[in-house]
Amino acid sequence: MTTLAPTRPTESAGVRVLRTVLRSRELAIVIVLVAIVLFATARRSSFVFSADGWRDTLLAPSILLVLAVGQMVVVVTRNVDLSIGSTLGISAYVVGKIFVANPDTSVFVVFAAGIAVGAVVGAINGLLVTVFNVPSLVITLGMMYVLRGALTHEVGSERINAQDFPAHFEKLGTQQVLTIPVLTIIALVVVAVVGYYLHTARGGRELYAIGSDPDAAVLYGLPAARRVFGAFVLCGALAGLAGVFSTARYATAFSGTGKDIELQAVAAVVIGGVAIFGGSGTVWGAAIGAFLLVTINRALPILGISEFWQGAVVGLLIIGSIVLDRVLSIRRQHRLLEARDHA
Amino acid sequence: MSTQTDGSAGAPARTYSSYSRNVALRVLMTREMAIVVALVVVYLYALGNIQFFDGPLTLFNLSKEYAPILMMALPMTLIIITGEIDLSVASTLGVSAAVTGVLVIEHDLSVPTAAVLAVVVGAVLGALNGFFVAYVGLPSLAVTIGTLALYRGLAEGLIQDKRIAGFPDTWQDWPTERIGETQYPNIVIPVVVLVVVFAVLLHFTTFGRGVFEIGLSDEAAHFSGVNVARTKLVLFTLSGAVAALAGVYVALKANSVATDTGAGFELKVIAGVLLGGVSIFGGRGALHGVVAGVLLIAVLNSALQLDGQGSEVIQIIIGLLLVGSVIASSNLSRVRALLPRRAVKTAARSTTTPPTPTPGDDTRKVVQ
Amino acid sequence: MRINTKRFAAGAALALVASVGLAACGSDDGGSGDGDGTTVTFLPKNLGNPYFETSDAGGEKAVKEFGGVYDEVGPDTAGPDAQVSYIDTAAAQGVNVLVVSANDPDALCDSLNAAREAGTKVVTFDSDTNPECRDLFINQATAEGIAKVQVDMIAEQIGDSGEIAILSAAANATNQNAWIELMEAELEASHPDIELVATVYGDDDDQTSFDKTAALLADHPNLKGIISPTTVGISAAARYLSTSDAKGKVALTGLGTPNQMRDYVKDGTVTEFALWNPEDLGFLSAYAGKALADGDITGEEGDTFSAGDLGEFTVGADGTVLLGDPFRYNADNIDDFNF
Amino acid sequence: MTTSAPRDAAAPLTLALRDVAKSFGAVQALKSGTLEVAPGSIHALVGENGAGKSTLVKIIAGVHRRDAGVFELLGDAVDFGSTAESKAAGVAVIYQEPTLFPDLSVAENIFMGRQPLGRGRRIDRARMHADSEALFARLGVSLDPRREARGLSIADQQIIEIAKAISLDAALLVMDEPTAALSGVEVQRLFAVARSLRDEGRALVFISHRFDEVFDLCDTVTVMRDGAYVSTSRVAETTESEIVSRMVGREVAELFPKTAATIGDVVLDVQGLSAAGEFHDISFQVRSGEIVGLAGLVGAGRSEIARAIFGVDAYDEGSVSVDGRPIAARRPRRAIRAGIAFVPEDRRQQGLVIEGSVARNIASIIRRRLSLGGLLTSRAENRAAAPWASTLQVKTSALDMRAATMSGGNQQKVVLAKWLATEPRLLIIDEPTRGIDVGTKSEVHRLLSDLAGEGLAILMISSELPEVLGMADRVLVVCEGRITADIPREEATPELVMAAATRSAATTPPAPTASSDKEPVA
Repeated sequence: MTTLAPTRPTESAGVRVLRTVLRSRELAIVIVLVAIVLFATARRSSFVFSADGWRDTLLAPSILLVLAVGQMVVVVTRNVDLSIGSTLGISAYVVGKIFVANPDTSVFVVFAAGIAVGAVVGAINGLLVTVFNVPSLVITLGMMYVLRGALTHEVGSERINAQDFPAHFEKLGTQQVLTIPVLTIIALVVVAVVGYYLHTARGGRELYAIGSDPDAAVLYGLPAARRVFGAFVLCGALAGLAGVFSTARYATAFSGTGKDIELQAVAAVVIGGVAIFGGSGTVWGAAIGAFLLVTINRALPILGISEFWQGAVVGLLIIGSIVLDRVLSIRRQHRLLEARDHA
Repeated sequence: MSTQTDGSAGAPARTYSSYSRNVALRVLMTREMAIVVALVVVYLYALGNIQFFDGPLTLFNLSKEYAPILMMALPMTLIIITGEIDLSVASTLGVSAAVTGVLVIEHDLSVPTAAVLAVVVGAVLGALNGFFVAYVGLPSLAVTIGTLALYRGLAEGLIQDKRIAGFPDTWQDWPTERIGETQYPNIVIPVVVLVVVFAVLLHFTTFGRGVFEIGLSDEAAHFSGVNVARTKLVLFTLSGAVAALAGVYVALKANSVATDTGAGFELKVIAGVLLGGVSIFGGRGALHGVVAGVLLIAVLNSALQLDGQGSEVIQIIIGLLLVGSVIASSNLSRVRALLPRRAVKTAARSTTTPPTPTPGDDTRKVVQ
Repeated sequence: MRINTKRFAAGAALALVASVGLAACGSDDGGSGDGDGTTVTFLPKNLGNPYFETSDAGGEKAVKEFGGVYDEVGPDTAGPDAQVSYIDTAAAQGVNVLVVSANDPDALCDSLNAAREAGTKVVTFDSDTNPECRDLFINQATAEGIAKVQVDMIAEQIGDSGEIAILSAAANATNQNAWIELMEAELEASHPDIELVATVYGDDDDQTSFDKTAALLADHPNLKGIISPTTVGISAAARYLSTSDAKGKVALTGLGTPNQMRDYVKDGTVTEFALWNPEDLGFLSAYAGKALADGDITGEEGDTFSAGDLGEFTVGADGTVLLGDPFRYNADNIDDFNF
Repeated sequence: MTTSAPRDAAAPLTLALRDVAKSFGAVQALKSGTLEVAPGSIHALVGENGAGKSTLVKIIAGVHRRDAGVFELLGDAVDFGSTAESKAAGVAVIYQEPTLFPDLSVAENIFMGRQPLGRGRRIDRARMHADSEALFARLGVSLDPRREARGLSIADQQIIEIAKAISLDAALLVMDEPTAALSGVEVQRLFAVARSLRDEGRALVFISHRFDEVFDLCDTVTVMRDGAYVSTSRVAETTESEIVSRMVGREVAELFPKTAATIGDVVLDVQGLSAAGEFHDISFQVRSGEIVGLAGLVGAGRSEIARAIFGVDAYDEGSVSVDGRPIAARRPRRAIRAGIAFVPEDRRQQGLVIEGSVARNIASIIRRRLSLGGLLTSRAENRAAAPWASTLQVKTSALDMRAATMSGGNQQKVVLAKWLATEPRLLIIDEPTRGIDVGTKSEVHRLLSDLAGEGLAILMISSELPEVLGMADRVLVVCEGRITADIPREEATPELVMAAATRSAATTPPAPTASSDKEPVA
């Protein structure tokens, strides 16, 4: 029961922010990430302190970063999009085809095209999920098959290779501004914008509300279908953007581009502390999760772990993260119950 | 039918019919039957129109390739009926194949011993999933995405760059030898046995009833004394063990084991189960539907390949079937909603007194 | 009755979907086997691989020459599981000749033997299976020759001393592992100052190979050279190197196709690499299959057959036919080739 | 206390519903709902559970669409397809059960979708928190707007619902049993706010089972029964007994026919049961042939105690024994074997597998006994279920009908059938007649009485005081997780029970009319 006298300890906003940061789930993975980078750098200073090492540390996660942000937005609404790998593949192929047709195409047009292709796919997913009210897990699993199959059918054994891409686009893959790769900058802008939206816009908060309790959201009068649809469109668009990234970085596009990356994106989101059944988690967490996932793969050989055990380490990381989440939530629940007794 | 005098009411005894529909409707008008019919139609169509489909190798190849998928689909059916999912089966299969291979080829164990150990390992891996899901309370989707990576990683770590090949001839040949004069390989025998075992387990035991109850409402099952956690643990353990058995088979059939043995099978298994009429929300499904669902994918695959179609066409069709079947089954309630008058009439006729209002039907769960 | 209606609707919808799917494929009459020419099916490790595209194109050219029916099938990622089902299908279709590049020497054996029992002649090329599972193996070059040429090239490029690494395909790839073993022996025997510090596996996947190259360079700052005995690996590695500080400092060689490597040879990332002519390989494989199917040869040692413009070939030990020696490509000659 | 608000005849009614009907599949939840509410008034809507009040509320809120009838808001015909539409039209609803987003903060729960915005359409959290605190101050409670809603007590959740509704600044505020979980002081605060809203000219609809509250707060009262409108009258011009007889449509005394039974040996013995945050040091006994009533406010911990005894929830300390033999904690199966039957509060979620068939539900506990060599057939289940369905007069044509298609009363009979089939020693029954029509209600009461007569020990949790007072041989009152009173049948009065149930807030407001012990208060 509530107490009557409003006695709240006064604390400054700064203290509160600090407390929030210190208690946040994201801090745990940041610590793991920093520790891994530090260890790897201690063993091999070139891991970070060399032009290539610095660039790759920042550049390598950029594709997964973008995908994880999109996936996070869908997951927070208690949905999931397994078709993003296929979407990425289609986007990459479209980008390649555009350059094959006209090598002088502006980079901006290519970005727009990739994002648009992804958004269309996302809209199809979103429509199927919201209009027919079917579980997104199955729908997007089916769409993953359909899209990949359609792509393979169209592409066949064709492969768009480095030679087919104009130099200015290939260069984009490694271009740096103040030593920070352009792709990473774009990815970080995406993280910032989406994170800001989810944190401070009404629409963003509604996504959390929908994921927290979809029935209550409908009862409350939130435009749940529209928001979920929007989340899928955003996720698709970001998968499309990741397709452009992929062609820029790898300078190749074929029927298998982006295969199996969807599970990595889901893993990044889970590692980042986003609840798989929606309602909680942050874009920052998902982004750090993606960073960690990619970085750990790069760092393991340096840390002396054979590449054959890398998959197992990633699996442990995922399991460890969700167990950690569970332990934290149980502890919090206990605290709340005890607080009730003392109230 | 006996009347019971226990209890209190002294009112005249009523009698009840066991079923609201007759046998024919009950058996024929089901989602499972729709799949069975689709399977028969596709099979007959292929027989008549696809060159070589009637050849002696078709059924043989089909059984040989889809035996592991069907095996893994059996426990997966029960798991999905409880409302959970196991994405790690193919990785468990990979670990089992690797264990079998390493034990037989590197450590000279006999195949049966290695197989038993591999199945034990599989059961342990499955139990680990089950423990996380049932006792730690983690969502199975997240757990098994994690173990999908973890177990595949274990298989990679076990095999590394070693060449695991060359099982003893007798064991290596047995699974794919034909049964007598038939078109079927030996592996069909254990698969049929497993199908029967799982069908009985799901449909004719108290355990199976519990599985359905958990899927329909795990809370109600818990309140009726069903040990929800233990049931889930058992199912995931079974899933691991059966996947491991499939792994032994795949290793022997291929006579070699690679790090990616069985990779991607989990999606085929899940597609087959869902196509077979099992609801992804849990609580609904039947094993014959799942068998038909897996076979439908197998026959379509075989027919399309014989017709010269690439694997991508098969992928597209499986994907469309999956999406289509889920949309169809989820939205039939809407179709039903379009016929409310008829529904009222039917129900009114079926009860002896007019129905009474149901308030609080839509009471909702309290925030936890 | 509403339940009945609902279930019937479900069934109808599903049957419709299924039959639509089938009708769609039934309309495309891609049947092979009619006509009186020899049917030859090529099954590469995977589709979408430029190397195999070239070799299979050679095969197609040969099949057309002798008036057979050519077909190419294959999985989209390299793996034995998927190859098995294509072999099974080919057997059921009763094709005359199956030309396979094996993803695994053992995993395909059962299916290949079943196909042979059904009357299909099996020719392996590029990557062999166990000898008892096929009729002939068309060897692009001897394993010893392939290993030696790569070791020679890297030794020349790094001055016969320093750390090198190998970027392979899959960890279990037969021919890769055989070559790596021979290369290790050759290094030990003839190049004591060269140290092989790592072997990593790019799974013949472009992106994986790319990422592994990056990891390799980060992990081994003193690396002087990389050998990638796979066309996918060497082109991905070259692409990474060309944008990295290591360009020109870390030598890269191995097996690659001229078209994929041209840019990197010209910009100085790569000095020299080797390969046989994959088109000839496919061409020879097709002719070998034809000879088997016609009963001209049985695969016995000493059998001889003619392979069109390539001339006469003789079957060697273990049913192996040797195409020739690997050829080195560099800035001087690369423009003479287009495959 | 003034009860009539000034009514301006010229102003249109804020809300007018006439002959509204609504069916769910086979079940007609609302036959002819009529409700007219004037601006500047508080209108009570009363009726038994199952009278159709909640359905009516949900039609007003836009959750359901009516099948027939007139629906006008502020004089205009409306037809809400969603709660968003009703909200936009100026309707605020407090639902019976809180509907919060557990992951979000308290303030966000209040302002979701209409958070105060600062520069650049960015949510102004500081203002949102300040606004929340202002609302809580108005309600006289102290809640941290920043904490997440997960883990809040039901009372606090209800406070948030109220704050949410008030903040909507609506022309019409509908409150569906807002006081069920509140203490006396909190109720008085809420009433003060409600009156001030009325004085601002807004219309309020107040649904409650507590008649003292109706008479304290409301101006007019509409009675519903069995999904239909019965009457509307000014509160000042009516009496409780008139309302009650209109609600039940018969003499009240018929309802609770507990007959005296021989009280035998102790069956259930609970000693020192405690669970952090739920209940503390609970000790009591139930004897054979005895009905023990567990009374208290919603959220006081009664259901939690019952669940812990049955073993579906854990407890930290204490012991439970049946017939002198201790029962292991957290093992419902053992509890069942020891002879405990448990009819839970939430029939649809916990009592039944609602999507399962009647036969499988009835046989669900005894099926182990029905299996032969581990094998179980539907035939065996049907044969076992039929006599129990018959004994309890379950109305269904066939045993394979889904429980979901049945009425609440029939569902409750199925739950009872499934437990009676286990031939229990102790029956724990949580809200035995919630959501059941009047006819079935008395059937259930008679059944419980008969069962006690046959020597069954019964622990009955009920929020309906008349039910508790009518049925129980002994009333235990739970308040904030502790037993605060143990009152024998002869001494039990509504006042005594309510006083013990709201121990901290000793005074419930005096009822305006003479109260009898038949008065439904809780």
